[in-house]
Amino acid sequence: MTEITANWKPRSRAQIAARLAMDIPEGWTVNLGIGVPTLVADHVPEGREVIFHAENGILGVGPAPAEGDVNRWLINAGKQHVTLLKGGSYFHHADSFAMIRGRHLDLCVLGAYEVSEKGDLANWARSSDDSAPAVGGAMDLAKGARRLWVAMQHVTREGAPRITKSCSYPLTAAGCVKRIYTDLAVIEVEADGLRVIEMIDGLSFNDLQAQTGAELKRPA
Amino acid sequence: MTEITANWKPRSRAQIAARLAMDIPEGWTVNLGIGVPTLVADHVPEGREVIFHAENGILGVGPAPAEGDVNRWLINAGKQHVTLLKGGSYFHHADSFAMIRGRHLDLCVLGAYEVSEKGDLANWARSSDDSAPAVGGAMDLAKGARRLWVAMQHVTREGAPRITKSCSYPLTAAGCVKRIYTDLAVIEVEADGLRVIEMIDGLSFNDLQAQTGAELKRPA
Amino acid sequence: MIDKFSSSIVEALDGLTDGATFLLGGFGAVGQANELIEGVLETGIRDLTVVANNAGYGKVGLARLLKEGRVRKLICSYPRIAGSTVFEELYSAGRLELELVPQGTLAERMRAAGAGIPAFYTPSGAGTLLMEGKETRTFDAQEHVLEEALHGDVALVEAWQADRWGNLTYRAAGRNFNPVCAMAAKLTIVQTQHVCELGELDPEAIVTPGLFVDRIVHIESGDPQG
Amino acid sequence: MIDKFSSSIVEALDGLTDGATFLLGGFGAVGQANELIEGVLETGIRDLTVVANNAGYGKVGLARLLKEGRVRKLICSYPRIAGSTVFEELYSAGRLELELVPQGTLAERMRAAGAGIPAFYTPSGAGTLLMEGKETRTFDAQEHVLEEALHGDVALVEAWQADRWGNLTYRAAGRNFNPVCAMAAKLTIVQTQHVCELGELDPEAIVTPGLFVDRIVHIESGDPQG
Repeated sequence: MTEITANWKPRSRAQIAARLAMDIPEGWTVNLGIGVPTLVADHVPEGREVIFHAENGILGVGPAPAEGDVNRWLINAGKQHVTLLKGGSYFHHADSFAMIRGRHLDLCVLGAYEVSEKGDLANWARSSDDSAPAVGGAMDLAKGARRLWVAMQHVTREGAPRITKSCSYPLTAAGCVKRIYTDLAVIEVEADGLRVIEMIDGLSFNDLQAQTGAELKRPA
Repeated sequence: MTEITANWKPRSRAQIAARLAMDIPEGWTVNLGIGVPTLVADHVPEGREVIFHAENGILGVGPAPAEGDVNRWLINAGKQHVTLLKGGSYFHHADSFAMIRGRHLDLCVLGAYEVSEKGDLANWARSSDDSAPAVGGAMDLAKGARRLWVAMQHVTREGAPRITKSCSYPLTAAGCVKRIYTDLAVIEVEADGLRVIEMIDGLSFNDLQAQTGAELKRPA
Repeated sequence: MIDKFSSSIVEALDGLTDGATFLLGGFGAVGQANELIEGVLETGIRDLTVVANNAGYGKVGLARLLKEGRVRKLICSYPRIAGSTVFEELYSAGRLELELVPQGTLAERMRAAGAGIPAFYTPSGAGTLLMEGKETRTFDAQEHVLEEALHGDVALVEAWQADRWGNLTYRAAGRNFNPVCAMAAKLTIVQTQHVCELGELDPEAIVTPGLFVDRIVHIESGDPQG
Repeated sequence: MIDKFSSSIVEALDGLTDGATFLLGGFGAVGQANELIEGVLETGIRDLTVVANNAGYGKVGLARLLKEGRVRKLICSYPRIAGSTVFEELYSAGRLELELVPQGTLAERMRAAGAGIPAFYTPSGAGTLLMEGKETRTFDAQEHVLEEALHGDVALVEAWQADRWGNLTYRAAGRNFNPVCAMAAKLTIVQTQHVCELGELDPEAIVTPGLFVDRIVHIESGDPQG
């Protein structure tokens, strides 16, 4: 990748999550994928009521329990121990995915290996003969949620762009991603391409474009 | 119809129900249609535990409540007030018909306008342009229950046979009836026709045949 | 703060339009959102499609909506009305279109709509008059009918308890079609006998989780009459 | 008197045969019927098809069954095993057949089996590698995949409470796939943490009504470890 002389500091994982959380309005029902998306729950602005869904049968997921106060029967989809908020409820897997597939979730936030300029998402397998393929609920969430936002690093550890013209990894779903939150920017997937909504302080549009594998449109 | 000199007395509605109830083994889950079938619940032999399902979302339907002790929220599929036995449960209509369609009921007992020698059932409409057609759960029950028994009068009020070569009324389902309990006999629908299992006292096989619109086989 | 309660029936029914498809909970007299249905009558909207197991019960609720000529089409399993001839008169006179659907198929079509399943195969009704013209297919040597999801614009639901998130419980046979209707409509409006504080309902015993519910109005209508 | 309780795991598992298809409840470490699964190991049967969300959790239950080579085919959404490489070793070595299914499709295919729906259309997975060769159809201008019911010979379920009719409740996230598996098998075998008298469970809060359950064994396995 292009060498970049940085006078900017990429957002941390927590900062990506916090930036995304700012955009979730009160009253939305939201499913969070594993990784950075899980952190979103911790960053919803104080006093704003957002309801989190876990596909393993929980609505109203609360924060991680205090140490020594773990209910071992209460885990989220990432198998972490969680709590249940007042107003929470339990249901079985077919009912849980009825909620997902039936478009009853306002938002799903997922991680990604790659997102294409058409909003295609690849997040479940590194190749068609992955030695441990594992799809989980990603395909259902990608098709079912009313809107899908991705939270991820802008480039791979090796510096290769994750936002590309087309995905090289097997697709989770085509054309499903509406917005991408990375350590560098917030990008909207529009009908005619990728529109930058916001960049981190100090980052130039050209620097951002240099780290992106598809053409970006400048902020409106 | 043929004039018949009777030295026999047809079973009453309650007696048809009681005769049928004798054949329900302990532990079966049973759905009862409206009319004579509903009476079956009152005639299960003392001490034999049978679980009744009502398609409006009840498992473990108990007998009618004592007067003055009616729970107005608790009705069966025939809209009669009922009670709930210990061990009973409530569920919604999609779950209730999942039980039915999914073959989880051991038995369904329905009334009929007609049953054919092939076990075809007609019990929901008098004609293809019935002024008040009403199918309810009959088609689901006829296809879904593990076995379907019919409880009905052997002939119409006008004396015409209800057991016929083929049904003249619109079908509920084809080939679904396994056994017929009437005021005159108990008849098994076998692969090659109708086998009489039992006749009421004093009734001859020829008298029974005379009131039946399809060929009967003598008791084995 | 999320608060799905409306202060009146009028407020709860705001924005309904002519031609809408209504999904109505209830079976017999039990679990019918009669006050909401009569509120719909008051709004003056017409040309409605109504999905319900019965064509009303007694002379209230749906029976009144039918009698006043607001319903263009009824999708129903058992349209006879106990203690009323409203349905038969309208239907015989050709003033009401009827789609008769086996009860289990009616429930499953709404559940499918709520679950994002556009169509499914069922054995119910195969080989009968009701399925004429429908696509069929054989599975396990048995004929099955392709049935499509049945979506509503509005669901009118009667609950026993509700909280401000829209979590619901029902009472006994009052559950019936209500949770299925709640899943299947764009706008789900609930009348509840009781109001609960958030956290008061047992999370293991909530039947309709709040995400299926849009608006709630508290109506202590008392025991079903029928 | 109806009494579905078995006095031992051995009795509860009587009659299982080689080649059977097992539906296993559980998600992560929670709601896994590990003692029944290890009981299956003891019976010596093999050549099994196993349907489960995960390929076991930790080194117990399904992970052991896999390790001992009893499973021919796994139908699964997320086969990676936390804290174990059993799955990856077997799969890489070609000693385990894998059918990877999106999680919601896995649940719905079992629910369909339990509900007498032989097949349904779903948008999940359309246009992906996982659906290659499957029949598709467009509804509402969107591609859908035809998915078939997934039946089991045996379901192994973990419940929180059970009574002699087989009515079950679950605990928190322990519910997961368990009620769906219970619906979808010819023989549903349950291990329950607690035993209740008939009538003790709230009829409004029973999750799996008894008609889905064949055998129950009381195993106080305690909190999930994981």
